[in-house]
Amino acid sequence: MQEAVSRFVRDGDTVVLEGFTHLIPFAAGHEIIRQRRRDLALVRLTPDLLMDQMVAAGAARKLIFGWLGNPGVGSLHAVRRAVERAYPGPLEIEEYSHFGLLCRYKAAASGLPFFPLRGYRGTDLPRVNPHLKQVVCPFTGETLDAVSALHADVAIVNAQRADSQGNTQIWGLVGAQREAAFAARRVIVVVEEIVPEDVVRADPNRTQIPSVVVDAVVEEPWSAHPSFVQGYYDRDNAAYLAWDRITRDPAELERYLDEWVHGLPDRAAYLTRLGEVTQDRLRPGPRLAGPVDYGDYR
Amino acid sequence: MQEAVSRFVRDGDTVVLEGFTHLIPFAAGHEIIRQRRRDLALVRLTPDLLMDQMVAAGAARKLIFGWLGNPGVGSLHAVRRAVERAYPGPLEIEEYSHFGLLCRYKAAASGLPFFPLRGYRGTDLPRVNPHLKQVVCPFTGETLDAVSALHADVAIVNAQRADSQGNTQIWGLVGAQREAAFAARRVIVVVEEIVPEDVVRADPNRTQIPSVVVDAVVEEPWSAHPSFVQGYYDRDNAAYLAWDRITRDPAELERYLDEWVHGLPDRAAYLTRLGEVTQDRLRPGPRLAGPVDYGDYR
Amino acid sequence: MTSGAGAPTRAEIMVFAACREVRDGDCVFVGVGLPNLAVQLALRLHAPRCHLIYESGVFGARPVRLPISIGDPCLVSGAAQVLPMAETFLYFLQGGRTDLGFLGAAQIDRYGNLNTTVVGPDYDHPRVRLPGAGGAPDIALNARRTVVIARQDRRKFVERLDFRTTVGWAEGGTSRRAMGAPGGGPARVITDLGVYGFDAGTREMTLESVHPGVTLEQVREATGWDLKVSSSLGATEAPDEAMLRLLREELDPDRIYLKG
Amino acid sequence: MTSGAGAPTRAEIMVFAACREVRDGDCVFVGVGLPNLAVQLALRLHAPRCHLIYESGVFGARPVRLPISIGDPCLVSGAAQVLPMAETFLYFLQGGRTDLGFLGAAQIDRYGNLNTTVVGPDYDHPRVRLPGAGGAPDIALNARRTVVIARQDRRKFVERLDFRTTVGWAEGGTSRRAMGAPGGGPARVITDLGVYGFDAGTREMTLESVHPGVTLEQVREATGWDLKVSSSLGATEAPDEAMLRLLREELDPDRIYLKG
Repeated sequence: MQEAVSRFVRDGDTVVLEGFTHLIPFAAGHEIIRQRRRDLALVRLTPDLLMDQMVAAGAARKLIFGWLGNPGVGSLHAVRRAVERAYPGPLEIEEYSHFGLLCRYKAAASGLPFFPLRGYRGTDLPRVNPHLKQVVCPFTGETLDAVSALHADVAIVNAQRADSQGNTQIWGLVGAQREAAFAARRVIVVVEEIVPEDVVRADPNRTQIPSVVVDAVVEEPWSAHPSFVQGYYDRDNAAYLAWDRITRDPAELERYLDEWVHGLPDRAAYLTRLGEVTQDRLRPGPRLAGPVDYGDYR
Repeated sequence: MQEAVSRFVRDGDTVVLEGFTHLIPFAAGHEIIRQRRRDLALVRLTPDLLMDQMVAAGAARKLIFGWLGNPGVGSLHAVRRAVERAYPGPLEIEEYSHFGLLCRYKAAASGLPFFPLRGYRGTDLPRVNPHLKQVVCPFTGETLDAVSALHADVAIVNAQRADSQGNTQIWGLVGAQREAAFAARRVIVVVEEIVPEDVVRADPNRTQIPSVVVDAVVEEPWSAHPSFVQGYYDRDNAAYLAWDRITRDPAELERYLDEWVHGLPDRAAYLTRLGEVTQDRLRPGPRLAGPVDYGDYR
Repeated sequence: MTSGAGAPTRAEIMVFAACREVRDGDCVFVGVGLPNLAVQLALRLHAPRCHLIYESGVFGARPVRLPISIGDPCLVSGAAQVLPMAETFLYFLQGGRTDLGFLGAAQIDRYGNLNTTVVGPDYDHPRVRLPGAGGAPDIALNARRTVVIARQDRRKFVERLDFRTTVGWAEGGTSRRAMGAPGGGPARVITDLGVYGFDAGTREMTLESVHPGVTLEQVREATGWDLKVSSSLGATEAPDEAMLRLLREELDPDRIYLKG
Repeated sequence: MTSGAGAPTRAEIMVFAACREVRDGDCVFVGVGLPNLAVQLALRLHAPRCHLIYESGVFGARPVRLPISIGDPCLVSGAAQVLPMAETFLYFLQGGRTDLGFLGAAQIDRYGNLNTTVVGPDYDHPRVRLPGAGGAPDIALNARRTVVIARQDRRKFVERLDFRTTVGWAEGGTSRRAMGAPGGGPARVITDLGVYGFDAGTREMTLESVHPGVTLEQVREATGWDLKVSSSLGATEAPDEAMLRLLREELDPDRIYLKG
């Protein structure tokens, strides 16, 4: 992870960190904080705890997003302090609906300069976001909304498993992982397990991201904690609830970063600190997908 | 099948028959011929044997397509006779690239009146197809191509399996099955097996089409023969080769339709006529996808 | 109300009112919290065949526990389909396949327009930075019916939104139609005080019923404009004992959402 | 050439010439027939890490038999990824992820523009109705390099196409760039007579080598315009015995594509 972040994430980059509630790249984000990257434009449909941490740590100059909050709990106070009071520094924001930002990924992944949608009529969003424009349908004459392609410098995508080449498989919520990967110039994939190529190739429909767009594959178990990974662990809701308290107080947030990010060399140390009891508590029982036969065609 | 076609396919309808090389809805097409539907506008990325049969049977007034031929073998002579010599009657055609027609499905499925693409620059296709227009990107000023949404009256979609509600799963080539289903007003799903709901719900990422867009689910084993169904049977290449001979001679084609379509009451009779030996020859050995755990979250 | 159950709380009355908005067979865009409880209740009562859709990409969810977020893993295990998130918006919402959507808001005006973006007059220097749009604008634009669930007070029920994140009936009358919004618009607003509809002509929010124990005066106090009241104003129907048991013992045994 | 192998046929020379166009690590859009054999050969020789993409929606195919069509089930079993067909075009082609694409044609002109639509001057009453566009226009528009494989005669190598299905170098010179085509344009044409490149300035097709046993005169005879010939015209390199064995015994043992 250290090497992947050091090689592929640069100061000033536009960085997409996706994973909708699921597969949030906490381990990668912590490594970015640890390496003291600066002036990043962070892009994410739902900036949550990780974005609060990265903003508090001073890694971000800008947030491009659709919805920001601690899902099911409350506010992101570090982000709010930055936006409401420029504390500890200013934070530029550029906001969309979820759908609008998804369409920006889609456009970039598809090599289109824009994507049409019906999404912003009747809202004030175009008033505060000059990136929202309109386009006229050449068939019906209807005026539609349009967003531009978002070509990120880097996308960091978590997944359950990949082969060593980067063919990456996800089940459960796939979010915008595929679009984010195809839309970025560089892609880091972080997986719970690197598996033999044969495992991936036994079920090619399960592959979300092909090796050819992947620059680095990092094996890092529990890399999405405290978010969840379908089939591997549950959301650590206690951590989300605790965050509400931590983030309200800049000093306590600072202590958190010192203890859980700067003070630890890597994710293995984080896991040790997290402890086996918590890990055991979060592991779900099995619920298997059932067999599917692709057929052996010779 | 008889009931589904009789209820949901009407004379004059625009009918999407998808399935790219895989899962071609032969059984449904034969039933449409048998019920002597007329004036259909048939839509398919790759009109092949089935379209040749439906055109020869007089079911079609129009073909909307991307590539027409007997894949790996040669021409569709019934279609060619209709286009080149209006024999036995005229056939209107409206042609796209594969990508262009895919974008028409995408637009309709997405509730968009058009879809932008880079696809027709430098080609003569816009000269002969007035449905190809252009649109200007509101961000870059670039002129892009545009196709309109294709809202079909009916889509017929073959798949490996579905539950009785119509939640439909496909593996192997998924083609444009999902887009075609979402783009149509009525949807008939034809499956090799209807399975208990639990089988589908054990692997929700495998579901291509949700019940809510499906009007009828028909269980019809071998319904895609002579095309293939991944994991169930191989393409019957002998039938594709034989078709090249049959379709060259209108009288022989007529005999084929009499023997294999009009002369048979249903697909079960077709299967009996096909014979066990052929079925056995086409069944692949097993090649399983391997287990995946979704986790039991309580 | 018998001793075993205890009188319904306002949250329970809200859930029950929301539950009645669900029709059998509906495709429902669900949020977490009260809407989720409402749809779970509807599934068990009068709408066993409604389909739960979550913008996270889930169709036909059958959660065996109370989901914490719209992306809870319990929504995936046992669901009918998981889709890429973009396709959920493209095909289910923009594609016109959604019957009912539930929304919340920090501010709402008399035409059911919503603000979840900022509090304060200056967007660039907001008094309170709210979460933002998320999936709400598209649910509001495309669903055949939308239902807003919110607790009610004067800071929430305002004469004028600080920011319009999500369109309801726009400026009322035919203004929503005129802008080409494809969906059916807001049908109901359900608060901890009462239930509202919208006038068929002016599209102004109209109080249709007040909850047991709530006075019209209290409702007016909690509304930032001169509230329109239906001529047939009634009392909101309260859940019966069996429903309360279902809610309390089965759906939210830890009283996570039913506190107040 | 030793007795065991026998001299290479023209089809084998074509396959070998096409094989050399594949670079290691390339994302290659493959068709069936000769291109497929060429890429299979390249995988076993100098390009073990090239990725086979089929417009049917397959990335990283590893067929264990010779595929009959671009949607053969043997392309799926053991592949790295299967995608919806639309995404194959959107992400791999239009998204600019394709290095090399192989194309065929019924007619080709001196700038590598292709016709696969109709023969005859009147589109509405064609002399021969051909298959149409399929995936070719997008491969030609977007791939960093395209290679055309076709048998050569005067009806195929024409002064003027009856229909331009697929753009090559357009009207030559900078005309392709000027229309904003993102890909790199045609790099090679490989026929049963010779191998062609395109002049870096005029973009006119230029004969670079003739196959063993073929004369320049024969090539000119089979070309419908005044053919440009490279000043360094050579003989096409023929496959050696090991390659022939691979082709004949392993890749196409039934001589399905290597007949001629």
